[in-house]
Amino acid sequence: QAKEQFFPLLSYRTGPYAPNGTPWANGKQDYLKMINARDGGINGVKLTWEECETGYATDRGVECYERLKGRPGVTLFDPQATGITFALTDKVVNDKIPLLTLGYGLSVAQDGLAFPWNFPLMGSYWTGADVLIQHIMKKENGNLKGKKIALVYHDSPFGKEPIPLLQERARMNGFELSLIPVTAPGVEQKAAWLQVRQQRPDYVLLWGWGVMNSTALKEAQATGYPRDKMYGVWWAGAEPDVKDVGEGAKGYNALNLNSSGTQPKVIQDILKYVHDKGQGTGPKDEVGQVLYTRGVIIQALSIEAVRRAQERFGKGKVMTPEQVRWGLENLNLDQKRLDQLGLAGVMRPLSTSCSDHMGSTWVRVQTWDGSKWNFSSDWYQADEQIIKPMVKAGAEKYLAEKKLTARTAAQCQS
Amino acid sequence: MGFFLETLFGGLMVGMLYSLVALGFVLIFKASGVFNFAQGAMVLFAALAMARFSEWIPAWTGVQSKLVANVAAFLIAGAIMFVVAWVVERLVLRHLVNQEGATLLMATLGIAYFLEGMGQTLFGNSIYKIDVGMPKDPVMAFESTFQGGILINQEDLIAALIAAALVALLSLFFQKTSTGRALRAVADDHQAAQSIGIPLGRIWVIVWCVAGVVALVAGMIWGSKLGVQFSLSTVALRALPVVILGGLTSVPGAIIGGLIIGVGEKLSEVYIGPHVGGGIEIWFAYVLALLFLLVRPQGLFGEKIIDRV
Amino acid sequence: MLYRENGQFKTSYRADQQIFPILQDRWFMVALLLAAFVVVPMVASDYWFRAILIPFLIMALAALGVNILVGYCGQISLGSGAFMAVGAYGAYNFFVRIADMPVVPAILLGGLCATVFGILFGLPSLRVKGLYLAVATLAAQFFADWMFLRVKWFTNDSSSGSVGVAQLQVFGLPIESAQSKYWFCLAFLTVIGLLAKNLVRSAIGREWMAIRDMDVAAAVIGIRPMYAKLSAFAVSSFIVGVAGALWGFVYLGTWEPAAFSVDLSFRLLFMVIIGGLGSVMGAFFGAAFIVLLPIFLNQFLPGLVAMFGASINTAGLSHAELMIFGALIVWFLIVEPHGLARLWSTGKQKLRLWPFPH
Amino acid sequence: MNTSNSNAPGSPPIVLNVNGIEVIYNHVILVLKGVSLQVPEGGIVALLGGNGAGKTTTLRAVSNLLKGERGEVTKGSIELRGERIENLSPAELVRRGVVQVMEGRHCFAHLTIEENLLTGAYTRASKSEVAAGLEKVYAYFPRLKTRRGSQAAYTSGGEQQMCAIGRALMANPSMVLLDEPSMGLAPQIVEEVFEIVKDLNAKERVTFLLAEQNTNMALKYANYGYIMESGRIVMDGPAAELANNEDVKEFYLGMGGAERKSFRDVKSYKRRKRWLA
Amino acid sequence: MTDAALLEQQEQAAAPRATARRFGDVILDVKNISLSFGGVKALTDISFDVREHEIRAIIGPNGAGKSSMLNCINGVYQPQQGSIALRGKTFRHMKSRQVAEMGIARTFQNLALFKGMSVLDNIMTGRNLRIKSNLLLQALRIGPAEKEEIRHREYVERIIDFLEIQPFRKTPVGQLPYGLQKRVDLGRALAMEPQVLLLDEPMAGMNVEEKQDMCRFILDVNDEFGTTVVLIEHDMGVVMDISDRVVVLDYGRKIGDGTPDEVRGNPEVIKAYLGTAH
Ligand SMILES: Nc1ncnc2c1ncn2[C@@H]1O[C@H](COP(=O)(O)OP(=O)(O)OP(=O)(O)O)[C@@H](O)[C@H]1O
Ligand SMILES: Nc1ncnc2c1ncn2[C@@H]1O[C@H](COP(=O)(O)OP(=O)(O)OP(=O)(O)O)[C@@H](O)[C@H]1O
Ligand SMILES: [Mg+2]
Ligand SMILES: [Mg+2]
Repeated sequence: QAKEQFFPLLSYRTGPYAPNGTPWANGKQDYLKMINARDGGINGVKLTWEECETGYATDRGVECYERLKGRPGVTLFDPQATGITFALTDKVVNDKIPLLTLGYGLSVAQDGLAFPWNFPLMGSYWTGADVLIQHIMKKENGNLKGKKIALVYHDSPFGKEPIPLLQERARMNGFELSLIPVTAPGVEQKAAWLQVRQQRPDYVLLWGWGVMNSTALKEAQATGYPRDKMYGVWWAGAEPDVKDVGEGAKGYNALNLNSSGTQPKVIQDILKYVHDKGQGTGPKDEVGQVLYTRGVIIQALSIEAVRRAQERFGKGKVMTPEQVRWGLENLNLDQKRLDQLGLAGVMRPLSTSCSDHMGSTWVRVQTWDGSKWNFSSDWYQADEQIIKPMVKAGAEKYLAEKKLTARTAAQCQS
Repeated sequence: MGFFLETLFGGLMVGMLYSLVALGFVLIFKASGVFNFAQGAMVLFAALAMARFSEWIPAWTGVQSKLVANVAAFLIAGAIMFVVAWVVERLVLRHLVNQEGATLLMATLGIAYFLEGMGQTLFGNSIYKIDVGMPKDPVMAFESTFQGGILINQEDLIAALIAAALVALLSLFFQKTSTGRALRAVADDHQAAQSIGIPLGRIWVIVWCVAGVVALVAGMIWGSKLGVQFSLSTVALRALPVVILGGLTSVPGAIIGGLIIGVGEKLSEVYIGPHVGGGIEIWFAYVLALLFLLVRPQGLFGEKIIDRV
Repeated sequence: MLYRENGQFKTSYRADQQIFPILQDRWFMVALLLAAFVVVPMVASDYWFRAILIPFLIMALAALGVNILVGYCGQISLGSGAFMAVGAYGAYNFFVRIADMPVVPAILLGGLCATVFGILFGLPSLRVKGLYLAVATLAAQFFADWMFLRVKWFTNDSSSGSVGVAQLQVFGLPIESAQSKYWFCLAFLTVIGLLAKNLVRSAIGREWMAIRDMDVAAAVIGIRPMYAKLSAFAVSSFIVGVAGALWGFVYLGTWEPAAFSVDLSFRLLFMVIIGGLGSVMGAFFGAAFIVLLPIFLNQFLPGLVAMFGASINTAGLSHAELMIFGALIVWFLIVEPHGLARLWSTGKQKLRLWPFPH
Repeated sequence: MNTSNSNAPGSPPIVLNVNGIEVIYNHVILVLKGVSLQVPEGGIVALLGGNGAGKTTTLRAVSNLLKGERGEVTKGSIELRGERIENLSPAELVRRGVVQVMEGRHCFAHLTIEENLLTGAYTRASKSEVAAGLEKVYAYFPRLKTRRGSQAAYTSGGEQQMCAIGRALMANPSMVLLDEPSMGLAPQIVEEVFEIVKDLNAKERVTFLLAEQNTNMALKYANYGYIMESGRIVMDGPAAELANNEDVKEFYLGMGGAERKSFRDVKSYKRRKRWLA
Repeated sequence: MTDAALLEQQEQAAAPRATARRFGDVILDVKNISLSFGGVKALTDISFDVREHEIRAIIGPNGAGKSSMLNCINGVYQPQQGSIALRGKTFRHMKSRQVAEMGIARTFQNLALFKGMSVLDNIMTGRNLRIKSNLLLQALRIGPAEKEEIRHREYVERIIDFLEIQPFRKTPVGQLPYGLQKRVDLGRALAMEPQVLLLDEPMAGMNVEEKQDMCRFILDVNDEFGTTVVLIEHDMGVVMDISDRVVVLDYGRKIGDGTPDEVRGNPEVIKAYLGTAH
């Protein structure tokens, strides 16, 4: 049997979220192609993959999962959608397949003991929200007392996820939080922005995805809300969100887990080994965009996990999902390793453990200047003091509800 | 007070934009008794065509004038909608003469799927821009009258005017021409209409074509507001309460319905929403429409539903 | 010549009133049930169970419920997704809030919650008709969407609004393996399907159909429109609610309100129409068409395209899938406007005449 | 029956020639089993027969309205003035002067009576002719004039029947297919309708093919009659001859022997005569 | 009366019998009914009565208000003025269901059959008022529910036999020719075992032979069960032959009331309706 590590790629290139889903999916695929072309796989294990269109719909996602999970050499799943993540969270426990949800999914899944198969690497909505408040606090010289912050959010679990943390922060820092939901997919937001106008918040946090983001920016413009007081989550800070607003979005800020642009070596390699050979998945000018690069790091981390697993279970072998999980739980990407991978400047170091499935919470703020994104802050990390207890409480509730028990640290060395 | 008026005004403007989409539904229903599920897809399809051609034309011809590009794109998109209408009649409607409403509704759904797939295949599935030069920044009005003034969105205002003009034109068409009468006859009874020599095929092409052009205008305006991409087709869902509130068969009803729904929706969200956690506008719109229906089951201006033995 | 009712004389009305009066049909049905309960579990793969058969069974059940309301009683509803959601969240609340609540009663109680919700939103049908009613039922849909996102109590205070159940057991047997889930759903479908079939061929079913076809005349022969419509809403939403609970409990495991979005409502309506309004069989055909066809196309198209030496990316594929799906809907409607079930019975009728053309 | 008589000297030319058609509904239900009939120019031909004999189906086949009922002509041919018309659209046929008055009225429910009539003139361009046509119809059916403004659905059954007939006349047809025109009309109006038929036939040389249950009336006004039974023509002949045929008398005119029997005195059923065809 | 006894009676009804007219009391008393729609006066101050066991015809030109009269009795229309008394009980507003429960059935002029249902089911709906088993029993279809169903089926089969529509038992009524649909409509009304049967042009679209059957049938029902019949019909032959008394309406007014012979001689009636003396 051929030595092939199989990567199921759940993606959506149609439907309301296609403009954002497409570059993301392209980045993932291009990275796989690049590794095969440049390195010949992982220690000689060829990488294969198959894309499955979910259209962001839960049931289609489950079907894709069921179809692809049994493939020989299957590695892990990255469902690219919060709803699908929820549905798969239960299933992966039985099937023993890791679920990688970089920057999305359940915030409580950070607890690797309670959620042995979920990997919200690099950050959850709680860490993101925390960092945004830290950033705003810095702008306000450390004092948010009496300030008003509005959360304009996609009315779905994705959008609601940060609320508990923000409420906690509001209590701690003394700002007033107002919640303004936007019905999915977010094409009509006049009421939301009328409320913004009525309440005149000092800052607006934007928790949107897909068409909701650009519409929010346009409505902000139409209601005259200053864009530089708006802060988006990292799913509201990519090119498709601002491109057709153009000048109107100037000054708008958003978090970013990764850099963008074509300078990083990994991007250069992709251009060289994939696009220049005419094998690019999408158009060339999209390479290095925010979501594209996010796709690249997701894939890079998955492959690192496989490589790490091979170090323990045998180089040049095809890893089972369980072995991959071990790899994911023992990632140790220091700056040196990042440099080797060509990820220098794209992301910060990250190391995971059996109990910590997030690895790091490094994130930066970027600002749109009318034609491109520029970083406008240093790297932040979320405040453990706040997040830890929340994760713990949430995980316990989850386990109780599902009548499950957490792993102990001893069970980790599978 | 100023804010209330602003909300009211905002609601009116949005309502007009809903009307524009609602109008497409009304047209086809009134003229053929078909509830056209594909209206949303047609809006998307037309907007995609317009957006892409306004991008391609300068690239192909080298003419850089935005006006030329937009006008040409509009015309081409209009022509494409005509072709769509023709094909729909040829391949679908013609074979479903005299079938029940549910069957026809389902057929339009098939058309919707087809158009969605086709549109994205031909024109791509990213976000595209329609820039017809609508002013984006708001103006402040009545600053002296109210504290803080009223913010008026010029883009909305222009869009609302276009919608109003279109509706007026179509009302006239239905009321005054003999084709308008024939259309209503077709809606009542396909077979009887055929039996007295009304050429169903031609009628359907005309109606779908007009609905296509209405979809194009709606797509252009919504597209320039939102950007053109798949979600545009979901605007149809927001327009449905408008259609039933105004009455499925009434062109002016679409406007009045739009205004009522627009205002009701925005006022409820802004004034009631915060007390119940927000996000109520969409179901509120439907409930509002439902309340009207309880009083008038055929909508405000719809033709009375006849059941007689 | 094989498919004939010749020589099969009914000597009693009881015999004539069987669900399948023709002997061959009865045998066919027995074979089908046997296949479904015994043969399929032996041969189907895990993927088939989890991704195809289970969703098919649950959707068929939901479509059956919708068909009672739309197909039999003529009340077009676009709120079925909401009824499913109420069933799912209702069952969830019974399941997690009451200690040691067994699964089956929880699911049935979920169905009852949906019944109450259904009756409530069925009230407008006493005044509003046809497409107007259809759009009005969307109010139920959007309201339920909002309710389960906003009212924390329903989601047991989950921060994101998503809920889930795990470790289901029936009589001590775990429902974890694909087979057991399949049997579980199949059992529900068979029992409810049979009950529903009985209902629609009984007096109450005739009342529904009478209201659907001509409500004034129905009133004149003594049928109470209110009772008929609301009972249709009740029965329909019960079945749909049970299907919703199964969808949540068995298929998804963990879900959010978006799993029961307006999209699902539309899809259910399509299943019913394409399968055949007013036909129990139609619900099955419709569910098969709408659930299976996209999956089939998705897997079949790349191969087909490759045969012509071209390649197609997933975006192109799913667009092509949409187009083919749309075209097939239209094509089937043209061939038989009354749905696949009618196509089936016309086919049988032809078979009866075979080998003579008429 | 033979078709060659169209050229026989003295007899008027054949306008409509239906030649051995078979009609199938829904791909399986065979309803017409080879029906042939001729309608001469300027004639009034009656199509008689019991319920379900296939009269309506025959008329639909001619006017090409079968498609909407999911029926189709599978065999035989239909010629209008020597030209095959099976594939013409109903609208095209109307333009050639063939209009059908459908059984069961089929008025446009939401349109007023007057609008109903005006749509009938869809194929006519001249405004003044349409106005004249409207006046003519109102003259034939004064009752319609009084109800001109009300929606057709809210008029009585008879008024709707008049509306349907009037609507067809608005197209200025040269040939009318009348499906049970007398149904639901008061006796006085029935006679009027037949008088109108006769009148149009005599004055404007409009040809009529009418399906009727009211055999008495039909044979009184028609020149030729066909009798259908289960999808076949079982008897045909000049109207006067048919009216004197014993079988026809007994079964269609209700005259056992010579005298009309009281309905009260007919004592038994289940003795329906079926022609073996 | 038990069902079995009823069936027996029906059985006998198949054989023609000598008519024995025995009118009873007034069963239906229509008093000063006025009904208008917007400007249209459909009925103006109409009064007449129907006696038990008689065949009462209503005639009049098109649009005279005959169908509207039935609709008022039936509770489909609510007259603005007047009242209707049924067996002495006076109603201002009738509910359709109430009327049905009191044993009034009717047929419709414009065919109001349940198009999507088979002939059998259509007629079975007529028995719905008498079905006792509840929803749950019907779903399970055990014991009593099934027995009940079969009992009603048997009754309906008699009607089907009478109307000679056996071959179409399972055909959807929408596919039947017009004349047969009329018969099904009658069958549905009969299935209610009504005491008063309102027939709105039951013989439209039938030829003489079929009309004869229909008459025979109406007469039999009338004889055997003592069912009172109110009949609207345009065929004067039928009306004159089988009805006991005739009401004549014209433009919503009553212009004549009496035995067929009286009405036939009434000059106003001749002028408004008959045209020539029949
Ligand atoms: N749409 C249809 N689908 C299937 N069968 C049909 C359809 N229309 C008519 N038929 C069948 O065709 C046969 C002839 O019907 P048709 O309506 O032509 O009779 P008819 O002579 O006009 O009768 P009537 O005098 O009662 O109107 C009947 O047996 C009927 O059941
Ligand atoms: N619902 C209604 N709305 C408006 N007008 C109506 C309505 N029902 C009946 N009418 C009018 O009332 C008058 C009487 O109608 P009706 O149907 O009772 O007549 P009819 O005597 O049965 O005539 P026909 O013999 O033609 O059936 C008609 O002019 C009719 O247009
Ligand atoms: Mg007929
Ligand atoms: Mg009448």
